[in-house]
Amino acid sequence: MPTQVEKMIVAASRLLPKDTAVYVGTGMPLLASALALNTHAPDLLLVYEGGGVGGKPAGRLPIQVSESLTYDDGVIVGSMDYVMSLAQAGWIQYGFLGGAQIDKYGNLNTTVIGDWDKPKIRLPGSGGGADIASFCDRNIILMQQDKRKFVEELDFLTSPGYLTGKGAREEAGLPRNSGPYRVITQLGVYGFDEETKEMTLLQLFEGVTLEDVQEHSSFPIRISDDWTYVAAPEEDELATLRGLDPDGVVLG
Amino acid sequence: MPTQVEKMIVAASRLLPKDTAVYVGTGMPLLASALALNTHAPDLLLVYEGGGVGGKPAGRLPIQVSESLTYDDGVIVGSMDYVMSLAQAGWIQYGFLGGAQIDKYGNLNTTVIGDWDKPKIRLPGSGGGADIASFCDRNIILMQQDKRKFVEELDFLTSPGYLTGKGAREEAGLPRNSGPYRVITQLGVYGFDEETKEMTLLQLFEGVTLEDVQEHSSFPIRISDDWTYVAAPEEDELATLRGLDPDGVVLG
Amino acid sequence: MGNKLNENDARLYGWEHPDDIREFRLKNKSMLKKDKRTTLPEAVKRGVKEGAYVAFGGMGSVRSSVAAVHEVIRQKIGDLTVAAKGNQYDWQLLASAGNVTKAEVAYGFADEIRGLSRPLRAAAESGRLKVLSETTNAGFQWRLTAASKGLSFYPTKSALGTDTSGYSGAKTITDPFTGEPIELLPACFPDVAFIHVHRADKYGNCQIDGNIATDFELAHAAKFVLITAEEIVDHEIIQQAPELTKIPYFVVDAVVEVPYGCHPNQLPRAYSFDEDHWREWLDASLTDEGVEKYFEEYVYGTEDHFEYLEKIGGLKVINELEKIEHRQTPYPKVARRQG
Amino acid sequence: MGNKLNENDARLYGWEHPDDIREFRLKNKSMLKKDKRTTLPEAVKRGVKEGAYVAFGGMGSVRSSVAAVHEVIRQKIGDLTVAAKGNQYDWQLLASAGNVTKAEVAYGFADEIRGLSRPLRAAAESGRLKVLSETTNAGFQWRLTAASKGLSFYPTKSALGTDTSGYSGAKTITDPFTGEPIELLPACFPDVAFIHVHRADKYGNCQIDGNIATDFELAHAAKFVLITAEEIVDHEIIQQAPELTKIPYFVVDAVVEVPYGCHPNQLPRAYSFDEDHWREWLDASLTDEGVEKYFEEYVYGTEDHFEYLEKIGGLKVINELEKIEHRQTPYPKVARRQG
Repeated sequence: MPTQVEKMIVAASRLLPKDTAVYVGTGMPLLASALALNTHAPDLLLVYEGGGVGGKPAGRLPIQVSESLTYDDGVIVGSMDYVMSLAQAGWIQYGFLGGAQIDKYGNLNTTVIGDWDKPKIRLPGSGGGADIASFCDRNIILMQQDKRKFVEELDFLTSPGYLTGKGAREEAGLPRNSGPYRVITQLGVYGFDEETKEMTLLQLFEGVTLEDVQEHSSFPIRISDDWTYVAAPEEDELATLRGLDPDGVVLG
Repeated sequence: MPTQVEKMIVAASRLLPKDTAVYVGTGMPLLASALALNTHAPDLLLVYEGGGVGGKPAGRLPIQVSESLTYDDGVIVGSMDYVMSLAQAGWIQYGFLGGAQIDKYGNLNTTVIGDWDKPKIRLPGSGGGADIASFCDRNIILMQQDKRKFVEELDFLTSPGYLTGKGAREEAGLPRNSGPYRVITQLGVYGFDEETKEMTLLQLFEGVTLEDVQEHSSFPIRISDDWTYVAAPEEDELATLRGLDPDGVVLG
Repeated sequence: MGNKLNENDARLYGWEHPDDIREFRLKNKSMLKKDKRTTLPEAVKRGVKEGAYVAFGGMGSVRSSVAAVHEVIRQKIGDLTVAAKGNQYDWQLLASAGNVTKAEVAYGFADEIRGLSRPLRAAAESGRLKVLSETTNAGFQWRLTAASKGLSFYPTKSALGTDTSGYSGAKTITDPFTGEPIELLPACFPDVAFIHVHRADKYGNCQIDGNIATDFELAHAAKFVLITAEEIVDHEIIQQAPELTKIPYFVVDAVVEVPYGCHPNQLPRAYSFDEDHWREWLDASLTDEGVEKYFEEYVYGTEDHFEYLEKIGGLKVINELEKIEHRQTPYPKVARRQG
Repeated sequence: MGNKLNENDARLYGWEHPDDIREFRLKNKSMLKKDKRTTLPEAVKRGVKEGAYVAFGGMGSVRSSVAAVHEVIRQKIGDLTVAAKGNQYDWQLLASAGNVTKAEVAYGFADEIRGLSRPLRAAAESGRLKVLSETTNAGFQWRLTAASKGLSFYPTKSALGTDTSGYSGAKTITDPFTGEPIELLPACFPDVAFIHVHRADKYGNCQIDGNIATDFELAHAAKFVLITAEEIVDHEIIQQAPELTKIPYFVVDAVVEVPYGCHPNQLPRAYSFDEDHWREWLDASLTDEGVEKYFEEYVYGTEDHFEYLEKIGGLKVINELEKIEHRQTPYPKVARRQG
């Protein structure tokens, strides 16, 4: 039986087209991208913040976005300037994000819980998160869903989703047609309504109910009229996935 | 007997301190810098627009600022971005310039004689000239002097000297304390008056008179109270100089 | 002399909104590893349209895309605009052949110590060649840098207060940090980049030995990137040394193997300038008839670069140029324009 | 949550007028080739002053300047401000030891998949460590890029409309080309850069294998550049391959040979992470007592990096880490923070 994490990673992996580049961080994003690379998207270009472009992790997963495994046998060994510029110029269509809090417009907080000046919990900060959230056309957000994480108002808006709704990104000066694309949690897969840019349920994992979705969020979540269930991971997807993380760095 | 060109090059070479970097173009600037490198300034860092830093030309002179001789056995092989950024950041204190026209503030024209829209003579344009003129602290201008070249008003202000006089560079936004340092012609060596920033004769080559200086300029040239004669090239300077350009690419 | 800041907007040739370019890239570039090898006639036909804005790799007359220029001349693709960003032989040839009607100029019309180019000067002075704007070598570099980085402009302190700036598309604003003027150079997105490299794989990953001038940014800025390579090598050779890759495959549109593709110019660490051929061109360039005869002989009169190479002396000359670059033979007398 | 644009000017830590920096460089840097080799205690004493603004090379916990950090801790140089620009182990160690009172933060307080850093979080949450400003990884890169290029700012579209931008020193203006908002990041000139490299010559020319993260720009931006090198090699070796030089001598102030100077972190293509030692540190970091004991044992209790290397297992461990990086030995279990 696939675990929740495995199901989320498989769902994320399937979202990646075969002719694109993806900005990956270590952990679930890397595993989802590596899975795509080893299944339907052999040319998927993995880009890492440390400057590595196109490294295809083999044997184990990189645990740092700057380590040698991120560019060995890759396309180019750049700098952070290079990979961030690639993203800003639109070469890297897909990105992965996560966060401690998300709101209905897909805005993320990875900076602080409580007041910025007197933090209750100090989190890592933006890192490359706000960059990826700003630059990539289609960002995939991977996170656990509960009422403390799905909030009405963020304690700090670290990385831009659709800000205050439709048109707000463009008004702020962010690249046209960029923004969050999907949110994947242990419950399902969400998109953003084209008119309002509000988070909208598209798919549920098997065994999850619409009530579960709402009970795990502090803001009301819209439900797509034609929502479906996520197709369960195939046997070979799972086998490939587990083979990519033999030490359970991500899968546990 | 040294030629006019040799005397000019030796005078230029002596202006280069031993602990500095110099932006060089092909021709006389390169030969003056190579001479300094082979006499009093063995660590002088030659920087070329094509990206070469620290190449020490041997055997022959580079005829192009982008050829391999500009970085062979050098310090770093960069890009144009790199060397231009070094200059903008103040790492390259000295630069060489030339021009078809110069005015009393050391502004230069290398773009056009006549009207820009309907040129009488189309010249090469700025090239790196306006960049070097903007960025370097101490620019050395090498050119022939006559009334058509030393003009009251330029047909086109390609590269900034002191613009309209003292304070004008700062007002325009150019780096503090930058600008033309010396002008070397077949007649003598000029500086710029500290108060007015007007071209001022500092030194004459032997055999030249103060009248010659004025007769070869359309604008009145100030004469420093304590002007001197340029010391004649030493035997070993000349020998080294001629050895650096065995084919007479610059020396003829 | 005079300030023409108000005409700036007319000088924004090559500028586009970075978001439009993002959409262009999404539609026209791909991360799929495709075999992009083709012939030079085919690559030029596909990538270079009448009226296009073209730019060249290398710098001065070093690592020039000579074979590609010849092919554009052969195909008589006209009304081109050139980014004269410090390139010399390549665009002088193209403009001398009459294919160019407009140019943005940082440095043109001369070949460093070899002297001014008569055909180009004549074209500019007669109005056949219109100069659209002036800029500097750094300015063109940074216009391409902006374009390669998804920015609409790049800041610089160069050329503030000059006519060079006034006759460019740059805008001067007050730097909000220093309170002083700062110049913003408009991004430049050429339609076509011709870049000659030492070696490439079939997907378009390129290695360049020695300096790269503006090629990295140019390759990432241009809409159609046409690579000529001395040699196309196995992908594995490129892949095992990703730190040597200077241009990644995904920006490249066509790859053509053209040995000695920048003759008569230098390919650093491979072969040197051909001073004899340079002298022939410089002499020919002194009259319109000479120019015409030169193109008849060396361009229209040859089918491809191999035929051209035979005309310039074939293997014997090439062998000599390799020896010169490797310092096994003394450098010959430098050719300069006479008269 | 809230916009604090009006507090921006207070968030300009590290910014200086580029002209002031030009004057600083003129006075303090030189093109003379001087022998800059020294000892780590001497280099740290000379270059790192109480209250300095320090930045680290490498990225995350890769190619970290661990030996240099240990020496700063040994010398008890305090009240430091850190550019937390995506670095992890290095500044976490320094801050855990109490030497840091302020930070500008792009990414800190965690080590990717290893988890959050308890001592750093505690320091921030108690107020012992003051966060001066927020930025992004790209933001810090481009702040250094601006500084390295003589610019007072660098433009970007990143983080527009966010609190990250609001709590930074950036200023948003209207792009005069697009008419849309654009963010200008303030240049950042750290007092000290610690950079660990694969090899250097005595003058300070450095080769780095693999990716360079932000090191090129950092080395050109910082006022005092302290290089630790795995190996100091003959100048001739460096000189014959100028295309491999990533940091030129003239920006460097001190060069110290420190083999295995970034243990327990990876030096790409040389040695891998020491997961055993990482586990020891992560376990120690769970309590203040553990942290104190760790520093007593490994830093205060050692005279230099060679003594430290003996404590962590000496040659046998180092040999194993080299084997792992060269994939001759399987990678061990990854250490993560427990509890």
